[in-house]
Formats: sequence, C-alpha cells, structure tokens
Amino acid sequence: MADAVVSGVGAGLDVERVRADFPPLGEEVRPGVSLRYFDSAATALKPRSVIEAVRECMAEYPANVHRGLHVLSERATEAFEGARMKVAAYLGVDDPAQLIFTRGTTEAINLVARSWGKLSLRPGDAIVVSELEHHANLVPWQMIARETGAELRYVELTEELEYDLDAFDRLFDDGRVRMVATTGMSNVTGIRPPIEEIVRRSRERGARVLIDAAQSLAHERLDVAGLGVDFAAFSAHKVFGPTGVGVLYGRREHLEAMEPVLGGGNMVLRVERHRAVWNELPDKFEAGTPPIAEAIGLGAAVDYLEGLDHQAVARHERALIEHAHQVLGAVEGFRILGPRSTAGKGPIVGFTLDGTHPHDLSHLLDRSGVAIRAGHHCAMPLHARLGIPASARASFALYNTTEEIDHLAGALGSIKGLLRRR
Amino acid sequence: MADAVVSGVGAGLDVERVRADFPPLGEEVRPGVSLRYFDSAATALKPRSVIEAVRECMAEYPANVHRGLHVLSERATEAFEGARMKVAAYLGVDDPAQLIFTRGTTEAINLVARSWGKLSLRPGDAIVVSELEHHANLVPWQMIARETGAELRYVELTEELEYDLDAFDRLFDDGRVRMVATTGMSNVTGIRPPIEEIVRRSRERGARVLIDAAQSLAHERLDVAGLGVDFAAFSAHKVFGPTGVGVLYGRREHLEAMEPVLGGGNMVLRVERHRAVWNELPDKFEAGTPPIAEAIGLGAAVDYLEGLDHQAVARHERALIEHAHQVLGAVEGFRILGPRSTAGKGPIVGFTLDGTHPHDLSHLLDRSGVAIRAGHHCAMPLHARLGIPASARASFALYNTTEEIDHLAGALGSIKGLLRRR
Amino acid sequence: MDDPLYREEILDHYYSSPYRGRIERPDCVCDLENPFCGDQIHVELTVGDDDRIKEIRFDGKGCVISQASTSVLAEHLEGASVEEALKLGPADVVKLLGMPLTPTRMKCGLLGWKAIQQALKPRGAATV
Amino acid sequence: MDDPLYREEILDHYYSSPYRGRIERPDCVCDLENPFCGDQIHVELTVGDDDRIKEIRFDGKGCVISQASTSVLAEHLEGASVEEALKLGPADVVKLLGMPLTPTRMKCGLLGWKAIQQALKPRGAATV
Ligand SMILES: Cc1ncc(COP(=O)(O)O)c(C=O)c1O
Ligand SMILES: Cc1ncc(COP(=O)(O)O)c(C=O)c1O
Repeated sequence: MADAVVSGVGAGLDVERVRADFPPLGEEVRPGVSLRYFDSAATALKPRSVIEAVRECMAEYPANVHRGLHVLSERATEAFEGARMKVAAYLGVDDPAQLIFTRGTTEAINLVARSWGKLSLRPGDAIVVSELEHHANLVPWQMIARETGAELRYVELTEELEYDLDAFDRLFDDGRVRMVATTGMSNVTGIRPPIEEIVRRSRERGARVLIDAAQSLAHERLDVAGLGVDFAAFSAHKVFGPTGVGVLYGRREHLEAMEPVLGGGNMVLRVERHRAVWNELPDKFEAGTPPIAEAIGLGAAVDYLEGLDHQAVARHERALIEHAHQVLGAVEGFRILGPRSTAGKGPIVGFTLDGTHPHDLSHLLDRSGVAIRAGHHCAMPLHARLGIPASARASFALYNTTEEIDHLAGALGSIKGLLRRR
Repeated sequence: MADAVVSGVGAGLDVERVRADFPPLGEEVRPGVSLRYFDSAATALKPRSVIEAVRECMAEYPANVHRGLHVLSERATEAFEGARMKVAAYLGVDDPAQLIFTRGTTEAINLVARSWGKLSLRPGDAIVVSELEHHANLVPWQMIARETGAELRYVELTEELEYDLDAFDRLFDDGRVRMVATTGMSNVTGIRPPIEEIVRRSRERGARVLIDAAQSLAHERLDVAGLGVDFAAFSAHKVFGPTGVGVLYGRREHLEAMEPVLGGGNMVLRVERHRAVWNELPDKFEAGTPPIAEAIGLGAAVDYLEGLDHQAVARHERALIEHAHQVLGAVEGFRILGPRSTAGKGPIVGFTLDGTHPHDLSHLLDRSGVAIRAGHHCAMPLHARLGIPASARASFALYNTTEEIDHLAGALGSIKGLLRRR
Repeated sequence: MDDPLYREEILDHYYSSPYRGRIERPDCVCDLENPFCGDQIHVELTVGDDDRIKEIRFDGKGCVISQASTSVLAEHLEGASVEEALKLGPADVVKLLGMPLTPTRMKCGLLGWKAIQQALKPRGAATV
Repeated sequence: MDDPLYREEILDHYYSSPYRGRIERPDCVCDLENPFCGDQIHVELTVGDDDRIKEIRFDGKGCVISQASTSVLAEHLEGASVEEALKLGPADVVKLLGMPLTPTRMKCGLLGWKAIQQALKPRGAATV
C-alpha cells in the first residue's frame, strides 16, 4: 500500500492514491456533505494498513507478550518488539532498548520530568521551556519544579512570535539551566523552533534537551542520534497510528540512572516481599501489560511513513501551507497567528476571524463538512501572550489538497455573511 | 451478537455460539493443529464485536475527543464517554466521573499508591497485601512504603494456601493499617479471597480497601457500590476488551482529595506560566489524549458481558474447573497448586508436573496447539512461599470446553513419555 | 452550512440583547468563565419582596451560543419566581434555544444558566 | 507433538551429561540465574598454560534447554582456546543445538553460554 505513493524522487505526491489509503476521506459526514479534515494536529487519520494491523493482532494473535511460550504469544512478542525496532530505525536510534512505549507524548514527558527530574534537579536549578509549548510540555515541569525547588523559565517569542534564540541564550547567564524542553513544532502556529541550534547550545552548556516531537514527527523525520538529543517524545495517534501508545526515547545513560515511575509486572527481575530488583531497559519503564495491538499498529504506521517519498510529501505540505496562507489570508477579517511568512513553519494555521468566536466558526464550518479545532489547543500561556482566550486552527497532512483549502476559504467567507448583524 | 448467547436463566451456555464470537478459536495455529487457548488469565480473546468497535472508530471517526466541535470529534467523544457510562453501569457505580481510564490495572494501582499514598501514609502506617498478589499489587506499594516510611504487611495463607482471615485480623492489632489491597482472584491458583469480609472488616477498622479485579472481573461481576470498596482496578484486555486501556474506580471523596500524578492537557482548567488549576473528575487524572479507540472497545466488551447470561456462564466455568481438577489431577505426577477442592476458586489451574520443567511443558504443549503459561506469573512471593521458582498454568474462560481440557490431559500424559529418560 | 441554531432571533439576542447591561443595585451577582474557550458571563439580578425576579442583566464575552442563551434565559426568567428559576434544568435551556446541542456546545449553552443558578442559590438555599 | 529440539541426543545431555559435576581446583567460575523461570547454572573451568580450556563442568537446575545447551557447549569447548570460546556468539549456540529458538526460549538456550562467557571474560579481557 505504501508503495503506491512512492513515485520517485522529484515526482509529485499522488495525493489521490494517498487519500484512498485513509478510509474516512471522501465519505459523507452527513447526507450530501463530505468530510474535509483539517484537524490532523489533534489526531491524524489512520491508513488502512494500520487499521488492518490492529485488527489482525486482535483477531489472529490476541496474546500477551513476554515469556509466553505458545505460538500466539511468540507471534505477539515478535510483532511488538518488531514495532520497537521499526521506530528505532525511523528515528535513527541503533539500540531499540532506548525506546519506551508509553500511552503518548504526555506520559513520556511526565516520565522524564518525574524520574530524571527527581534524580537531577536541585533547588535553584532551572528548566527552560518556551511560550510555544503545549500543556504536556509545561505542566509536568511545573509539577517537578514545585517538588524539587527548581525554577521554570520561559523563552519569550519575538514580536513576530518566532522563537528567540537571543532570549534563549540569556536564560543561561547564571549557569543554572539543567534541562531544555522544547516543542519541535507549535501545535497552534506551526512554528518550528531552531531545534539544531537549541540542542547544540543547550548541550554545550551542560543542559539536557528534550524534544516534544508530537506535532513535528508527522511532517518531518527526527534524527534523534544525529541531533544528539537526550530525550524525545511522540504519540502514535498523531503519526497515523493508533491511540493508546506513544514513545519516549532516552539516552541509555540517562535511562539507566533513572528510577522507574510505575511498579508492577515486567519491570522487575525479582520481587521479594519487601524489595524488588528492576529489570533491564526498556522493560524497567514498562510496567504491566503494554499497549500491544497499539504498538503493533504504530509499527504499521512507521512502515507507512517509510514507504513515503519524504521529499514529495514535504513539497506537497509546503504547497498546502503556502496556498492556505494565500487564500485564507485573503478572507476579510482573517488573522493568522504568528508570522505571515510560511518559512520555517509546518502545515498548521492558527487564526481568528474578526467578529467571530472560534467556537461558532468551528460549529458552522462543521455544517459544510469542514473539521477544524477551536479553543486554546492546550496552549494557554501562548494564548495569554497573544491576548486572546481562544483561536481557530486548521491543520493539514499529506492527504489534504489545495482544493479542500479553497473550500475552507469559501466557507469562512459565507460564515461572515451568516453571522452578520442583521 | 451478544444476544446469541443469552439462552434464558436456567438454560446452559451455548458454547459453540460463544466460540463463534471469538475469531482465533477453531483456527489452526500451524498446519493440522488447531488452537486450544488456556491462557485467558494472561489476556482474554476478543469477540468480533470488540474488534469491530475498534475498527469502526479507527476507520470512521478517528478524531480526538474533548472540545472538538466537528462531527467526528463529537461522535468520538460520545462513544468514549459512553464507554465510561457502560463500565459504570456494569460495576454498579452511579457517578461515571469516579471511573478513570488508565492503561490497565498496573497503572491504576500505581495511581492510588502514589497519589492516595502520598496524601495519607505516615511513617509507621501499614499497608496490607496478601501472599497471593500479582506484582502489580505489590511493587507500587513497596515503592510508596519506602517513600513514606510506611510498612508493607502480608496476609499469610493457610497450609492449604487459602486466604487466612485470622492472620488478616492479627495484622490490625496495633491499629496502624491504613490500606488493604487485595486481589479478587489469584492469577496463579484461582483462589478467591473472601472479599466481602475483607472489605467489611477493613472499613470497620478505618482502613481503605482496594480490589485488584484484574482476574476476577472476567468471571464475576464486581458490585463496587454494594461492596463499599474505596478503589477497584481492572484491565480491559482481561475482560475481552482491547489492550492499552483499563479502569480505576475511586470513591469521589478520595479522588477529589488526591493530587494528579500526570500533568498535561485535559487535566487542567487553566494553565498559567507557573501554576495550573486542576480540572474536575474524571479529567483531573486523565492527562493527554486518552486511549480512545481502546476505551470504546472496552465499551463493546462490557456490552458483550451484559449480553451474557451470567448464571449460565458461571455454571459453565464451574463445570470446566471441576472437570479440570478431575482429569488433570488424574495425570501421573500432576500437582495442583493450592487446594484440591474447587470451592471458592475461579477457573484457573496452577500446577507442576513431576520431573518436568514448566518451560519444557509449555513448549511441548504448544506443539499440539495448546496454549498455557509457564513461569512465575508475576507472583514471585507466592512462588517463594510454594518453594518453587516457576509453575505452569492453564486458565479457562467461557469459550473453553471440557473436550479441550481432555485434550490437555492427554497431551500432558504424552509429554511425560516424550521427556522420559531413555 | 446554514444552521437553525444561528437563526435571526438568536443572532438578535447575541448582537442586541435588551438584557445586556448593568443594574444600579443588584441583589445578587455571579461571574463565571468557561476556561476551555474563555467565554465569560457576568449576571446581576434584583428580586422583589414577593421572591420574584424583577430584573436580570448580563455582560460578557464569548460565542453566540453562550451569550445568546443567557439573553434568552433572562427574557424567560424576568418576572418568574426564584423557585421557578432554580427548578429550571439544562433540558429547559435547550428547549428555550429550540435546538439540540452536542455535548461540547452544551458547555457554552449552559454558562449563563449556571451563572443565574449560582447567583440565586444562596436565596433559595432552603429549597435546593 | 514431537519436537526435534527434544530429541534423544539433547535429552541425554539433560539427564546424563558427562560434564555435570565439579572440578577440584577451577581457574574460573560463574553463577547465573534466569529470574523468569528460576533456571540456575553454575560453571567451572580450568585453563592450561597454552590458554586452552582443559575442563568444563557445570551444575544447575532448570529446563531441558538451559541444562542441555550448557552441556552441549561444554562438549564443544573443552580443548578450545579461550579466544575461540569468547568469540562464540548466540548464533553458534543455536547451531550447536541444531534447532532455531523462539525469542523466549533463547533466554533459556543462552544461559550456559552467558555463564561461560562471564567466567572467561577476566582472562580474555585484553581481547574483548
Ligand atoms: C491479579 C492481577 N493483577 C494485576 C494484573 C496486571 O494487569 P495489567 O498487566 O493489565 O496491568 C494481572 C495480570 O497480569 C493480574 O492477574
Ligand atoms: C506539541 C504537542 N505536544 C504534546 C501533545 C500531547 O500529545 P498526547 O495528547 O498524545 O499525549 C500534543 C498534542 O495534543 C502536541 O501538539
């Protein structure tokens, strides 16, 4: 299936063939109204191969993994550990034991904040985040900061809402920064912080770096080893995989030093009445029955990603975001959050429409089959900075088309008329 | 589908119709060898309706829940919250907000140990568990005991490996017990501790009670409200649902007093730069994107359970365990772990076969399509008490038959021959 | 794309509600916020000696549904007894709006209702 | 139900291995345990001045695979150089057993191999 969309370097993406892989596209959401899905930043649609991988596991080898000696369990174990190896290959990690299956990005970041944080943070130490972050990359740090006496510092954005490397540098002046946790892509504005620079400067100054790749990974590979990050986290459901599973990457040296957060089966080598000996990586951090069918589905999602011509996808998504800025920007009263330039941003448009509340907007767009998000998108500090309580967001993925964006623009235009004061 | 197996009170279970609901039954695991699945205590098979519910969500409404205003998101939210209501009804809980979706039993117990434990345990306080417990109901308590200075106490089993209520009572002599955490059914011996008595006596003495219902819930309803337990935990995958999701029940008063363990999206009402305000129940404990398709699949599993004639299922499972004790017990060298009587135990047979290591046993049984487990079954303290490092386990569910058990008995007999010293 | 929820009558309540404003000396007030979208509602009421609501005014920012439903409610409740007002449930609000609401929109539609309930609660405490 | 892994030759290694036993004055020893099944292996070796393994003996409890594979390895390695022994990898053990192992069984099949490796490691440290 993935083969179908590899059309050779230089060729365009065959979007119609891609669309055929994602079942709800082309379906009617209500009679006569077909779906236009612009909510991939909340969760991506799933290709048939992922849905089939989950079904196959549930129907053909619904066994528990680890230490089962019967054929169903061996098959489940191989598929489950095979998924870990696929993720490792995709991220350029050569030791799959450095990848921990979690429920998602949120649990992964909490694991680092709690376990690494408890081990490493002293009163007065600083953790650096940015104004762009999702709550998943803020609240866990607030919690551990309170617990350890560390301090949370924010990289202020520029006037144009870009990541400000000078502001970043200044936070290091007193030499107290121990951790830099940054998103790979804002889920509100699509802005991509300069990850390479952030990683380089942080590590030079002795700080650890965590990349929240939840948004970025659907759009660009993350070269974990090449970048030299300490931790990275993502959720399967945003990279065309199932809900219920995500991944934490951690350098072996950190993961080995860290204490497990959850206790139970599989994470122990031995349990005596009053003490237990932890298992090796990755099991030490995977207590209990893991999300088996879900991890296997993630493996299928990685296969799907591997089968894509990444350059063609990147060109297609670039075309989408440029088109979006152009035709949506031409709608009367449309305001893009963040820079008007599409350079350095992913295919996400956060916006407001003058005189229209994002909720009404989203509600009315839904009447014509258009799915966008409205709200604070779990980024309240960013919205505080923007001075608005809520915004609307259209987010694109490889299966969207410029025609769909034209439809969105048209629909936005008629909403203005619809909500006009009469 | 579930309808098919309701055959009126008093009638027997139509096992063939039940079996038709579970896809891998009747399939060949290798040419000419069909599956005999005796590993339901590790994970239960999934009925078609559960598999279909997961597929439907992934293919037809693969949207994120909570605050999405488009039709796919509304549908996902309704199905997801609908699943919570189904679980509530099944457990006799009238306020669904007291049910937290977790990854499984393990995460659920960790949540209580960490959050309730941190709030409530003081140095010298005692937590009571039994020798029967799964590591999931031991290690989290060891961890919080170490952290808070509390003490972990074990209810010793009787000579016959039964739960000993006198031993239980003695642990309360000094009035330090704050928490009693007990399994509803041993995953090794099938023994069912006297839950009603345990709950009554614990609460009378001012201790909280947590029931680990991971094993018991596939075999008998848990009347959470009727029993008056404080907490209960189970995993979907052991009650015919998907992996990746489980449930914690907690009394509202406890859950409201407890601090969240994971920070991130959805569990907050408001996030400022340096502090956050927690959301209401159940969201306070559900940070990030939850296991959406998985919870919906659990909802379908509960529908399946609701559709069963529970008395007929109970009679069928009783017939299975009695038959198993009889025909397996007749195999030369077969030793049942725990009481020979089937009274008060669930359909689980832990055993050893003289002169045969459980691993070799399981390996060779697999050659004839028989799936059992071998190992310590995440119950090392129980095995230490038994004086053996590992055991074999055959566990049954409503879809097993006495003929299958005969096949197992026959296979065990020939293994003895196969491994005979020549 | 037309939606009967956003019909002229509702938009009138949104853009030019006669109940938007302040009362000189209110008997009870309440401020509420829906943190998910930042919708804010401030309500003020005066209550006569006969325990009937004399006047309701509101102020706030937010989506059409949150603001208009507050105005619709104000219209409905002026002149009603406190007891009647406190008896009003979510289903009644939906009926007044004339359209079913999805679970998410419900949060918008009930913001003003909640504010009025909370404003009146202390007075009706004995009956609730 | 027959399984070539449990053929007569392997069962002989399990029930009556000539390598089961102790050495009076071993040069190196190692104890290992597979906590998942409680399998235990104790190995002892003597090494000559020519850096060749003179004698290997083992003792232990566990499944056929863990015990027999240790015996098979002992047979293979007596007389081999320490260097050769340290070069032996998991794939070679599988070859000696003559049967592929599933991932879970691998842990049983490699227990003796690991014990021998660890027993010899200090001596071969320069080369590893
Ligand atoms: C009694 C008991 N408790 C807890 C667990 C842990 O469940 P899970 O691995 O789904 O978290 C199990 C199953 O492995 C069990 O049998
Ligand atoms: C940038 C970013 N980080 C973290 C998350 C949290 O991911 P999840 O909800 O899957 O844990 C999201 C998505 O909601 C996100 O966009």
